[in-house]
Amino acid sequence: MKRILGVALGILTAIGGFVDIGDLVTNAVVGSRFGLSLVWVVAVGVLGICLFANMSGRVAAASGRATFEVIRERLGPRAGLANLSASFLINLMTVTAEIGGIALALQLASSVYYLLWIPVAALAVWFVIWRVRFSIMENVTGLVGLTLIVFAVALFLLKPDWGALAGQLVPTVPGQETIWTYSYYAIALFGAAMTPYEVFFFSSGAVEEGWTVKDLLQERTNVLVGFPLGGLLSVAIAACATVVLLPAGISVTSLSQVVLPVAEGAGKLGLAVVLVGIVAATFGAALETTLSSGYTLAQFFGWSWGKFRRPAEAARFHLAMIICLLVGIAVLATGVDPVLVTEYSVVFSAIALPLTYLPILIVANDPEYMREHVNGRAVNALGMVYLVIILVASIAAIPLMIVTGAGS
Amino acid sequence: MTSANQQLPIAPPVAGRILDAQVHLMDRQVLDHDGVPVTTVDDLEVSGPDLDAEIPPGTTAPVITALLTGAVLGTRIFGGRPPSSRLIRLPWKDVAEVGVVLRLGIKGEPLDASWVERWVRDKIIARIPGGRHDPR
Amino acid sequence: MRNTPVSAPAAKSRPRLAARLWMLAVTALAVLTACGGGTAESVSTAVKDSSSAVATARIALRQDMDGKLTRAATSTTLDDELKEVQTSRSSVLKLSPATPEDRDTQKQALDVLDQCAAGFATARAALSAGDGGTPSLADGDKALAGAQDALKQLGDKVGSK
Amino acid sequence: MILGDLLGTPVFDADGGRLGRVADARFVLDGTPHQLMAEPRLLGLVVGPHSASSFMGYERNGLTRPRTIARILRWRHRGSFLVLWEDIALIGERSVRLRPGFTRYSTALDDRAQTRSAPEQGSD
Repeated sequence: MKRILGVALGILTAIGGFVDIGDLVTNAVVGSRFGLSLVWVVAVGVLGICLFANMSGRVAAASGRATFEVIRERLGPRAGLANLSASFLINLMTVTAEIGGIALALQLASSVYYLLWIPVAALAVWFVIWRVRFSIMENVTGLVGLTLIVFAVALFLLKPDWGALAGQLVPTVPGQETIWTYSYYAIALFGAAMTPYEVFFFSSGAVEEGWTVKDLLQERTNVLVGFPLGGLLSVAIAACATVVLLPAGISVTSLSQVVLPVAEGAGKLGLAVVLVGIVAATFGAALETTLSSGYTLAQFFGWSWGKFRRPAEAARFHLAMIICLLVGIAVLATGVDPVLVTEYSVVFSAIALPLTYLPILIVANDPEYMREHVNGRAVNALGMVYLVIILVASIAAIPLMIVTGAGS
Repeated sequence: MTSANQQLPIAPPVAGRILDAQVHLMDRQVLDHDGVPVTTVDDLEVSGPDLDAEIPPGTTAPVITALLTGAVLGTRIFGGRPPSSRLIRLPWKDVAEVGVVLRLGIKGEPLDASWVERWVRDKIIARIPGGRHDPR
Repeated sequence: MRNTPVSAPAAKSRPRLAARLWMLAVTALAVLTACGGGTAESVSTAVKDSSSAVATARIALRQDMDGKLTRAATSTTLDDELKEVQTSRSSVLKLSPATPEDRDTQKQALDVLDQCAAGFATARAALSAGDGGTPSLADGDKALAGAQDALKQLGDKVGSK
Repeated sequence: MILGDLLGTPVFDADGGRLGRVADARFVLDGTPHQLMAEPRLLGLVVGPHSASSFMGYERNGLTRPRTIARILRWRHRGSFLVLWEDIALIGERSVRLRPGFTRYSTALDDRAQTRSAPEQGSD
């Protein structure tokens, strides 16, 4: 019984933890502009993150080594540092976006200007990292984030024409868009589903919670069930935007537009629930990204790290996270639009993805680390397919960004 | 290059375990006696030979004397070289085990390699309320 | 080997090449974004963005009247969308049209965008006046509907060119 | 000497012909025993066409999967060989010189790698 409960908890946490500000914004933008014609990308992205998280989790469980230790070991200091710089900057961008997301959601709830919420949000993030136990932190934000299911509920209450909606699932470029913007948002959506921080966090979390090979089965269940359900949640967000915003000629540029369809379908109660969900999801993601920035730095330089240690026993790790949060506050204080930061962060995530993916793929095949838990043949075949997809997305992203003027 | 599929001869067998510096040592995590991370192997110090001097046949082979860390990482990445006095050494005699990580047989806390960690802890982190609170 | 400057020249050229490519990409991006299209194109973008903003505001007002949206959410939405209109307006204002036609287009666009802004002002006033006050939310919606029509006309005109 | 300085240094034969770069240094744990571990003694240098990316260790540890990556990296390092300490005449700041009549050995780390990787030899 306890075991089943544990599995259920893990799955629910994975669903709630899947969606962050990047998924919320990108899916709503895509839904409002492209309908459901890009849903296939969510499917590709979800399968990719399952594969990637599963491999890095297995590496962490079998060898006790987290992702960035492996990257440094395999790439050496020079390529490793280039990788660290890219990953760290993108992660910092995501931290900024998530904190902005918390503040925007709180503004929607209170009408107090979001800039005033930013220090509050950042302080709360820091406090949780400083004090709260890892597993509690994970489970609470994940479970509360589950309330985002209200997007799916709202979709049903909107009573859309299901046949017409399903008809949109075919990958086609809508009339008012070009093939370039279509491709650009395909990459953005892919990057939103497969953000590298999820992998840093997932593998470091496995070390934090002291996973061993015995936990592999549960880990696999969490990922393979939780992430696809999280992906369905993403699709529900896009579908809501498709039903309410697309016909009105609205293209999403703010968080307030993301929640309008929920209010349309489920009224004030729905609105309240979705705001709780967004705060929980972005707060959870802010925790994960902040921790990830600490993890990447500490693992590259070999510092002591982990929430399972007293802060004083992982001093540089905690200092690094405090600095990251301060930088995030400083960036947001310039008045830069958090939604814009989010849109860029998901694309840059896609650009940087091969840097973390390749070393993990290689180490997952190395018996010195993995003993008998190396990748199977099928996983490797899929792994190579994804390596190609990830490379193509990464290489195409910048030219597409230029051609489309970042998707405008 | 002709690339005939010729097998190179296998090196004469040796008694001890073989370690390739890049593959097995460099950039690996170093843990102390209690499993606390100390640093990463940023470089290795070798006992010889004299540079740009002919090595007379029969000279005994150099040995690894210490793991290096600190500023040497920067110079390994960007080129150049810190003065020998600035190198932070972890003598090889303190290494207890080489695997996916290197384990030391001593406590990491008092080592030179830990001075930044100690400084950050004593001057900043431990002064914030709850800094010594056990999260578990 | 003390004081030698370079240790491993082998792999050095690669990061430098990558850095150069990166610089090139960034420069290209900067150049491309700096010289956007002509007046008609910019106006058409501004019209599209503002229409989206006004449409959002109308949905929010309607939901508020139907009791589906909280005051806080409605006012935040109006603020966000007003900001969007302001951004469009300042981008049109910054244009330097070359021909009399373009100057005319710019002038018309500014008029329409001002009408949008005025619509938002009415809507926000209605929101702060509360239930039964003047202007009412319906007034705000009417003002925004007028702005929406004007935007549509302008959009058709600019688009047909 | 700092080992990082040696890695990437060009290697020449006795007549000044270029053979490649130092890709790695091989040690064997049979030096003076300390209480914990023996001292690692320099057994020889791995010379390869590229010093970069040899870290993946593919050409030595016998990894064959994922197959495509393994193949690409093997191919990049075709012609890598191990030269023993006894065959090294001089280690300098900018070059390593080997003794006349040095022997190229396989870089494989164990038998398993040896049979699987079938290293290729450059022309002598």
